[in-house]
Amino acid sequence: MNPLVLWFHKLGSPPYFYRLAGRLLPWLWGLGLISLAVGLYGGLVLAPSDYQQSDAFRIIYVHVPSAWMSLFIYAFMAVNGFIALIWRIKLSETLAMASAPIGAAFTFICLATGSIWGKPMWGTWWTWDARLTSELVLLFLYFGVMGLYQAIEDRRQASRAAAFLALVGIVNLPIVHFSVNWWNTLHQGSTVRLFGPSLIDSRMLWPLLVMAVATKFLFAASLLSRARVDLLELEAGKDWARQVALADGDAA
Amino acid sequence: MNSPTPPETPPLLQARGLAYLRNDEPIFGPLSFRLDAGDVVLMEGDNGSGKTTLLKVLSGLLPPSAGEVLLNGEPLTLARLSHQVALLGHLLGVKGELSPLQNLRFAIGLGGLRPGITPHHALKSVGLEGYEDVPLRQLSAGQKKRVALARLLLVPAALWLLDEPYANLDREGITLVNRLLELHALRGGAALITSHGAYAYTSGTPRRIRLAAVDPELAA
Amino acid sequence: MNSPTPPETPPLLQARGLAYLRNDEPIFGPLSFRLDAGDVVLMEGDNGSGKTTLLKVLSGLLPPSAGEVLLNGEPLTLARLSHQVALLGHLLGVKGELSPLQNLRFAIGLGGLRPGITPHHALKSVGLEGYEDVPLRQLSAGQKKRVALARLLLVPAALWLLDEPYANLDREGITLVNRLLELHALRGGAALITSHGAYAYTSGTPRRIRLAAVDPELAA
Amino acid sequence: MSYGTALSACRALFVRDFSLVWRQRGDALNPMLFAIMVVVLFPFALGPEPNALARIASGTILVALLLAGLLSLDALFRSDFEDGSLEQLVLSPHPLPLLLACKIAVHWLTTALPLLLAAPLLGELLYLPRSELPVLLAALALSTPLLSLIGAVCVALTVGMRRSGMLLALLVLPLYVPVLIFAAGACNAAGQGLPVLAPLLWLGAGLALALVLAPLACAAALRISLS
Amino acid sequence: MSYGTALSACRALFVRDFSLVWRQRGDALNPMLFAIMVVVLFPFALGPEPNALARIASGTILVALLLAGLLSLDALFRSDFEDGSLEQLVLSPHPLPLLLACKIAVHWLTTALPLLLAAPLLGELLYLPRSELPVLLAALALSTPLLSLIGAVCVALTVGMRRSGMLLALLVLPLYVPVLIFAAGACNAAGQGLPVLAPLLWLGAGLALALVLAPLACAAALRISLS
Amino acid sequence: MSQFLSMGGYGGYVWSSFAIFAIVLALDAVAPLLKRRRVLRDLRGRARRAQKRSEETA
Ligand code: HEM
Ligand SMILES: Nc1ncnc2c1ncn2[C@@H]1O[C@H](COP(=O)(O)OP(=O)(O)OP(=O)(O)O)[C@@H](O)[C@H]1O
Ligand SMILES: Nc1ncnc2c1ncn2[C@@H]1O[C@H](COP(=O)(O)OP(=O)(O)OP(=O)(O)O)[C@@H](O)[C@H]1O
Ligand SMILES: [Mg+2]
Ligand SMILES: [Mg+2]
Repeated sequence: MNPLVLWFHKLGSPPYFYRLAGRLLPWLWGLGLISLAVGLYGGLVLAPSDYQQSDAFRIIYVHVPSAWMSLFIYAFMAVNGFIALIWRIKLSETLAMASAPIGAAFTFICLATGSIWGKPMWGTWWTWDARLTSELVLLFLYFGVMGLYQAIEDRRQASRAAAFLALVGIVNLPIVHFSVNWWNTLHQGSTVRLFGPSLIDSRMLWPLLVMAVATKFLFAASLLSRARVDLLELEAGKDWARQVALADGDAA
Repeated sequence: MNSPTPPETPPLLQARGLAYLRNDEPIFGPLSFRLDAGDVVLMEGDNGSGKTTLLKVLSGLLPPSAGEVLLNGEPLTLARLSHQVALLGHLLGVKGELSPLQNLRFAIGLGGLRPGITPHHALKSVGLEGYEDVPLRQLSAGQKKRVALARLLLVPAALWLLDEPYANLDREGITLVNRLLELHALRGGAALITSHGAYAYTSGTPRRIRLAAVDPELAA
Repeated sequence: MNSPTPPETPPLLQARGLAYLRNDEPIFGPLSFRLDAGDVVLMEGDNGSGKTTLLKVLSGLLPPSAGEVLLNGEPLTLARLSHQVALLGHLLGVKGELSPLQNLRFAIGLGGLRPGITPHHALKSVGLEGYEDVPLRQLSAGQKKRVALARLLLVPAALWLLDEPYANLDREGITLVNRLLELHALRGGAALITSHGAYAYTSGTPRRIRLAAVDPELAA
Repeated sequence: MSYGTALSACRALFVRDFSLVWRQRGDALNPMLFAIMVVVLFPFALGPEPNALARIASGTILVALLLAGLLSLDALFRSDFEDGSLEQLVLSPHPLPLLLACKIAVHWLTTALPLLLAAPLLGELLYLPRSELPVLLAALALSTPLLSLIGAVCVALTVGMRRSGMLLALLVLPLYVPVLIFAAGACNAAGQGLPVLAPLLWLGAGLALALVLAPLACAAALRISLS
Repeated sequence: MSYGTALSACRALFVRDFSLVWRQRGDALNPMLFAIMVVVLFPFALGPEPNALARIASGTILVALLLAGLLSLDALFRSDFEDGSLEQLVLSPHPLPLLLACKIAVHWLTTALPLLLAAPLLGELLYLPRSELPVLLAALALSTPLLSLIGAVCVALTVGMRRSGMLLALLVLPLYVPVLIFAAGACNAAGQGLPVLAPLLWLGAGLALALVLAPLACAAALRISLS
Repeated sequence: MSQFLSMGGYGGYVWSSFAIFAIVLALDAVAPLLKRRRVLRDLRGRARRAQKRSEETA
């Protein structure tokens, strides 16, 4: 077999993944926290204040990375859900279901910080504009996926049903992202571009990018630790899970 | 699995290394067995031993976790399946609001009609003459079960999967089920039925029914 | 009705000319019978002959259309009734989300506790040791039934009304029911149980159980 | 033999119902989410101008909470009926109205109370004037138990029916209208700076009455629909 | 042996589902009554001034119909699941998406169509300007089948769950929001004398897409939740 | 320092945003640890039950 395919097969085996994730986790947490510290320092201290918004603009360093993560995680969840539905790979099921609460957390942060930011900038906590609304719908989609997953007894059937729902809900992603272009709204259009010149000062930009990287690491770390626990729970009947539990019990 | 199958006639139903896991716990172990035309097999097992689950896997409602099911030598696919298979589960699949006749007409529309029999005939032969137009909910549990049995008579399926067909029936009803099974076997059909050990034996079982215990240990 | 009752001990349960009509159609005719301490009566009848309905009338859930029910010689009133009567119906009255222990604790809170027995003991004697904390929905149908049987052991009721207690149970379970009935009769309780003729006889029924057919024609 | 007291029966019922809710604590949030979503639908349907929304805010919140309560009502006796626990409850030697009052109390605590706590958030979403919020909360605090009690009587009547959801709505909604009128009356009065005490007092009086009568009626209705 | 064609299977399904609705024709009116009552609650909650009501009329009617549809959705597969008919349907040799499309069609014809017919009456109750009525009806005619189709997919996912009502609402409402936005957009445009064609065309496009995809998705979802 | 904290008059907004960010992510990080403790306890109980059963049968 092709070594890549072989590695993929190995990765899909829960005990292997459990061990691998356990080894990766400290690194992910470490990198995440370091880049978080750098990003926060850059954003809160080094970046100059905005000529229009004064220091309030610094909310951008939590708002925008969380917003990006809310979309990114949904896409991640849907892709894993797709794999789970087609190939019935247990690891994908676990990853999809483990990412839902993290995505919901980032969506919540985006909504909360956005509305805190809106108060000084727009004079209101909340308006019913397309981006805000579709982001709220995104939160409900996350809740729906989590609720459906909780509601079904059989874990594997539950994750397949919830993955299906996640796939159906993916139509909302482009709406969130392009809403500012499609409808004219209060919310800011795209200012950060990967390709072509960005529209903001580079001294303001780099902490934002660092924060974006930091949230990715934090997501990866949280995802892996959730997936590990979920695999333990799913595989409770298996030998390796018992060994893990007993080893841990002796250590504790 | 090891028993050589006669090459000329593939068995009506064959299970090869069939297993089902729920939440990763085995519900029934790897099972291999076959049913040929004319076979009636009684499946026994204690509460929760997986009888209902096995029937669902055999009918295609649940995907097996391991192994495969062959119908007439071909692997079971969801499409064009139930021309071969009729499942009668704990839930009868009949509507309480409709009459026996309406229920049977719907079943025929869905599953087709065996030649030479009408819904009226079928109702008569399960002892429901005169109840053709009474809504099912006004019938007793045993009479409802008889309507479901009439459906088996009408729909052209060679393989019957019956989950506890004797439950809820009084003695007369039990005899009826045995008569239907006998007829079906004579016509070249096959049936796999489940029952709680204690019950099925009690009525004078007709000779022609071959009983075989399907157990993980006893797998043929 | 005509049989003279011994004046010194009123019967535990007495039915006098009991009848029930549903939509003006008689479900069971005027029935008169009595149960004394130590009696276990098996009630037989075909599908739809009114067994479940009779048990509901006797327990006080349904008001009789004619006749009356006497408990210890006093007419049945809804208040302070079930200290005497425990009903186990088709529906077991247990919660799938809760564990056997939680279910039994609730039953005790509602109905009281017989002295000298604990929920743990009761679960052990119905063969559910080790399942104390598993949510009931993860148990099989037969095991759920056993939890309901454990309830009977705990709650201090002299009269048991059991609707098809053997249904869903495998052979071992059937023996368990018979043992429980025997014990109950020994302790001076009485029980009225229903069953589809064909089933209950199959297990080696203990001697002490007096079987009596309660039929409209046979009314004692 | 220890037959147990009515008090111990109530305690057992409380313990059991709370454990049931706890086992399914995800479900317990659903009425709240439903109410939030109904409220969220209105800005879409009516357009997003804050002034227009503010005018209908209190009324919409009342209706949304009422509907959420209505939908959760269906579950009050359903599972108990389906698994036969309700029969056991009716056959218990303790006063049925008391036991039912306990059930209704648990139901209110686990479904209506979260709704009450979410009301300020809903108000924010619809630009409810801050000055109206306390009155709205007071009106809700008095009317939701009233709605639960009235609703319980109707559920008891429809228990055991298949597809009772819609029928229940039809039975319950006419009875809810007077409650709604007084609650909305208080909110509207607050919006116009008028005194709000009178409608709130009416609600309180209704609640006191219902606290006494509804469990009795509920028990009677349950006996009817079980037979 | 005559195995029957897919067409005859569809016909049998139509006949059966219509007879079922006919046998319980009282129930079939329930969604309509529910919608009427929700609409009637609003004048109580908001006060009776015609102008204020007229402004919210089309939006309220949309929300009321959406909720009524949502509640009736629950019944789409429930009874078929409970009595085992759904298993028989899935096991039938004919294409499941086709059979499900038939079921959804019957459901729309028997629940949403009466609602559509009642819409003018509801408009009258809320003083909806006559000029807006045709647009409202057009928006409803396009959006209600869309809602039924989307809803069916979610019901298929929750079939077989106890207490699915609230969860269903949670799953369905986020997906309903875009439909509501376009439908309300058309009505509001009509109220302001703006062109209404664009949102209606969007609805039409969505409906065309859903007509093709929803039955397939529904069949897939059903297979998942029956296994 | 106090100038830094006041954030040009927007201190309340800025710091509450960052606080929400920190708290929610901290909760998100702690949740799997708590769940892990529960799962391990269940697993150990299960292992003990299995051992007891095998001792009984042996
Ligand atoms: C509750 C209110 C808010 C919500 C739900 C929200 C949501 C979002 C979302 C989802 C994104 C990511 C869009 C994408 O990458 O496709 C985003 C980006 C952004 N938001 Fe907000 N936002 C809110 C309030 C605000 C406010 C008040 C401001 C500033 C005045 C703001 C400024 C920004 C900026 C600058 C971006 C980055 C745009 C880019 O470069 O792509 N947001 N917001
Ligand atoms: N929906 C379900 N979710 C989880 N476990 C289930 C489910 N259905 C069945 N089981 C479990 O699977 C096992 C086999 O169940 P199954 O219904 O096949 O048994 P059975 O042999 O038909 O029993 P019975 O004699 O009670 O009909 C049982 O242990 C049961 O607890
Ligand atoms: N809810 C009901 N509505 C109308 N008729 C009913 C109802 N319940 C029972 N019946 C009818 O009353 C008669 C007696 O029913 P009952 O359930 O008491 O019979 P049973 O002897 O317990 O039968 P089984 O052996 O099926 O348990 C039957 O003919 C039945 O059709
Ligand atoms: Mg079974
Ligand atoms: Mg009965």
